[in-house]
Amino acid sequence: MKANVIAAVVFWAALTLVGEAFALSDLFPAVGSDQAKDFDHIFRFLLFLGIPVFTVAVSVIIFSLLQFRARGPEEDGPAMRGTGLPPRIWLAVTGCLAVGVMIYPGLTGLSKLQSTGSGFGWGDTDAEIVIKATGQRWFWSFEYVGQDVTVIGNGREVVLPVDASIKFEVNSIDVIHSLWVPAFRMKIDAIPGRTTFMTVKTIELGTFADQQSFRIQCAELCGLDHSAMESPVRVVTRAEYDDWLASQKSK
Amino acid sequence: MYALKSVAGALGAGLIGFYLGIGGLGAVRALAGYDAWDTEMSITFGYVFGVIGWVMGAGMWGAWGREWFGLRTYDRKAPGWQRYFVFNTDHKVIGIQYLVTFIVVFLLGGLMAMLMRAELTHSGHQLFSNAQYNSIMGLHGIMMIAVAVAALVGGIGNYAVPLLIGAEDMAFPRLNALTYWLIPPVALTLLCTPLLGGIETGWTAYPPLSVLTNNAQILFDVAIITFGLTSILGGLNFVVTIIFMRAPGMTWGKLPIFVWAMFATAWIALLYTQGFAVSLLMVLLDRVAGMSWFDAANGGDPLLDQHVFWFYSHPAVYVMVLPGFGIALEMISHFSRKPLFAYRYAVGALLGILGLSGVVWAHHMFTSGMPNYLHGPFLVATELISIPTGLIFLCALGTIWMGRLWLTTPMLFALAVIFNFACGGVTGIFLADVPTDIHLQDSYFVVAHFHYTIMGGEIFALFGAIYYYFPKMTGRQYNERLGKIHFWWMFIGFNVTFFIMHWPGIQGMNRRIADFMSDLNTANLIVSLAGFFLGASFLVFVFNMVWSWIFGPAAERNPWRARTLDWQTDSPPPLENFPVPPVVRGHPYDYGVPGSVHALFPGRGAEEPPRPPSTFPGAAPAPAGGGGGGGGGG
Amino acid sequence: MTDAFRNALRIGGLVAVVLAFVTVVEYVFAVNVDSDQVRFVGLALAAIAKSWLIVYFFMHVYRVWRAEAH
Amino acid sequence: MALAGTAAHAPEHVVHDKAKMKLVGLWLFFFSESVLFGLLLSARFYLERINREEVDQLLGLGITCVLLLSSVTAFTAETAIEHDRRKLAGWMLVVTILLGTGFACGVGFEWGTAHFSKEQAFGSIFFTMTGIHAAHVISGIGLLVLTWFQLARGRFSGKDHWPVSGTVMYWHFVDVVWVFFYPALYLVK
Repeated sequence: MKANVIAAVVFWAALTLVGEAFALSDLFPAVGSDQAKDFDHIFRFLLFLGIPVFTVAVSVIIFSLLQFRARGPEEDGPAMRGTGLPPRIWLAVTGCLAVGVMIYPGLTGLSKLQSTGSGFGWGDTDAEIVIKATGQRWFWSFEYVGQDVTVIGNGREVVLPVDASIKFEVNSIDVIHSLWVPAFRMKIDAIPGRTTFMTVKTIELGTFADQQSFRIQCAELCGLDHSAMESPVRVVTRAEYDDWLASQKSK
Repeated sequence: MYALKSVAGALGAGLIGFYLGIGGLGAVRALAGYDAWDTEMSITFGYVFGVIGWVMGAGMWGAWGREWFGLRTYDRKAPGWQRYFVFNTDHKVIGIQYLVTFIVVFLLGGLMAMLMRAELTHSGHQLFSNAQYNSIMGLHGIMMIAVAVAALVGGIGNYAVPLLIGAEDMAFPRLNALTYWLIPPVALTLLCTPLLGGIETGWTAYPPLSVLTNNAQILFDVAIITFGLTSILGGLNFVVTIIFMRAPGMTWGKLPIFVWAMFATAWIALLYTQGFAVSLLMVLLDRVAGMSWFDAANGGDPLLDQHVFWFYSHPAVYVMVLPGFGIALEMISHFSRKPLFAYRYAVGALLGILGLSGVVWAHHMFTSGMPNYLHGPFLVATELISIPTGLIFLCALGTIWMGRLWLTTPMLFALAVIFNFACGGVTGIFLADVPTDIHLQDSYFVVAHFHYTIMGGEIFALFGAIYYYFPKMTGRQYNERLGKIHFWWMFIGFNVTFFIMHWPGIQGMNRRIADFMSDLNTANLIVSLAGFFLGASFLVFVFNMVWSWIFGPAAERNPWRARTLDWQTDSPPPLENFPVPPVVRGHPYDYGVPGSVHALFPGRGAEEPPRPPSTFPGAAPAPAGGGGGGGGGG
Repeated sequence: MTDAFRNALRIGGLVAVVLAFVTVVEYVFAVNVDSDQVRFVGLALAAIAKSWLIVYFFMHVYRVWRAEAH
Repeated sequence: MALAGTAAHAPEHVVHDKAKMKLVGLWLFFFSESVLFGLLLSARFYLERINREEVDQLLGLGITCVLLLSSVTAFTAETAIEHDRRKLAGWMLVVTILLGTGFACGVGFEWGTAHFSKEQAFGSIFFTMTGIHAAHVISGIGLLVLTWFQLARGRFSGKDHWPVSGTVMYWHFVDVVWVFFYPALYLVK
């Protein structure tokens, strides 16, 4: 019994190390926003926490397969009923893990996302640049509020300045869509009849041509051409952004 | 030919009902001054009367309906294989009817998955247009959901629960037959959807899309409302059966864990299934009657549907996995030859999941723009549900630890359930935490996650249970070597397919798309190839089952030397299950406990079940009642 | 007419009178109260009371957990 | 014979309490149905908070009283058959059927005269909730008619009257639903 426990723990530790090494590998698409940095951090934290839990199951199963197999039903195992301390310890540990994950990163992350939370959406309610995004089957249109610039249609580039907080006010005129920028790790549904929003802070330059995660796409099934409902995103310096705005206005 | 008569009667009466419904509605509409034909309204009425005609024609009229008019009822008797094609009230026949039907539906749904993966081998369009892809994807979704909800509950549950509790049948046998006979029209109706343009809303059918989309949606709505009805009636039947039909001495503390799981499952089905019906009913009324439940311009709200829908559809995943847990724990205990570790905690976990299942639905809606104050409570409730789920793992791992693992095919499947669900559970944490869910919601990460939980957790358990009960059901033994080949083939194919599928999800590949970004080509190609590999494994299963059912060697009464009651009767069991009703004395899982007996068959004398070889260490002298608990007895 | 039968009918009649009374009170209350919240709570309480009367006296809910079959 | 030793307590065939099982089964069905009606009620308050359109108050009060009265007569019918008074039970069933039909006609009249459209949210709520309820009322009337028909052919007695009890319980359940629907649709403002 004792030798088995030690061997299994060693096996578990080895598996966990392999798993944690895997968790260190490059998992994420390009980082475009502050929120993306937070996401990557939280995701990796949960992965570090989740892998030992997963390997508990895996190591016990594999170890038992190797160590405790029998050819048939000739013999009964020890009558361990699992009363007393072991299940209580298990309950305490899993309970602490669940409550811990609930508090960090769950509720703390949530309170950060809803810092000045009112209305339906993520992030601050006021931002330097406000873009009204309207979904309809099957394209987005983006109206740069106060700039008299509108980008309509699939494949038309949405240009954003770097180091700016940008609020997307999302709306839909027919069915439910969802605005998702993988590089920003943010998503909010476009619901007919209500305005939702998400505010992101851009921190890196990037273009769709280099990094395909710089794109806006519809994430909620909206019918026939759902898969084609996407627009490339280009994050540029402030000067380039102003030039771009001016060139759009002149059109 | 009894079978032909029954099926032809059902089809004929169904068609008559269908046309009567359409004609009656047309007459009323014509009298009221409208066009006689209104596609959606006519189909709805035709469907309702068609289904009534179908079940009446299938034999419900003779076996049940006549009673309501004070007439004498009669049963349809049919010999041999033909009993599977009539309105049969025997729970064992109904269980096999369910299993075979849903295996067929499962294979069809799997074929859809193969077509989808063929389209997704490379970015750009390969085989299908967007419309065709959406239709295939929606059909795959809803058919597999139906399999997951009903195959294990309706098939294995119907077959095993009365046997496990020592009853002669379910509480309401005719109701049981009705729940099965409502299934074929549902399946046929779903398969008809491509004729009307295909369902393009996926299985979730969110409005306003499901209100605005083509006519096929109406078939989806009526079919799934019927399916929900069978689920409710089946759940009701299980609850009453488990409360009232237990053998003498079978106290709640001695109930096999699968029966406990079915008890919790039945309550969930009974309580929550109406949610799906209500959401689809509202969609149906919006479409057919021009109402505005979901039309924001007229005061409706699309999010109302999501609340009502997930109020059922999250508990529904526990309808899928709880019986999977139950049967997996059952098999793990028998094949480890150890008592179920922490039995009481397992029961508590099942009931805890039942209790929590109703308060977590909005975690599917974290990005839907629902009010901010809802996020916190639903995050907390969702994380809490991992505690009872963790206890299931404790029971499984504690039971195999130090056991005498007999690695038969069902045991391998049961262990795979624990392995797969561990992965699905860990990825679930990412989706329960709002900060990570915002990115991962509606991505392939979610697809991978729920295939790990539903397919890895339940479909693996379903296949394990089919192998486990195959000798009991058919009286023949399946081919163990082919079974193991099937297991390893399916296990490797499954894990490669769905483990890699997490990656495109993190990279930003959204669900339900016919086309994706070109930088994910490699990952998707690997997933597709592994998916084809996985799909091919079921050919081995089908071959093994068909071959063994016809040519397999005769099975013993108790090939697994299991202690539970189902294995103490003949294979296959006689109509009344137990010629001598059992009296339960001890716990079903007391392996290794000297002298313990699960059940006695009083006065059975020479007919007592065969005992295990006397070489069993720790064997107690045969109890005076004779026969009994199998393994530990002897 | 046996005593048991008469008693049963008397209970039914009594419950009917109470139900009628509550319904009228409910209606008068709803028409005359100004506050939406007060009206809502009052109506909810009245509905719960009425449904309990029906469930207990008319539907005999206690028969579900009474030991013997009737 | 020794084997018979421990067999003393075991009955040859276990007798199940079929009457109790039917009763509990019916209650479970009500339980499930009340989730259906509860969800509709929740949806009504989700969409409209408390507000509602103008409805015909007197008609509402009238049909409510009719339905409550039909519950009383149904109760009397059940009590009568429990005490073997078949004739009284039959008449009471007839009265119940008539009152139920009156209620259904009242709802139909309300539908015909309502001045709000089903295309507005409150209209959708009103017509769906009263419609689903009326469907239950109509099926209840159907069951009552079948039961009365069998009663008239002399089928039930004080010992064997489950169909009467079950149908009457169903009727009461439909009444309970209306007890909640009536204030939600007519009385709140």
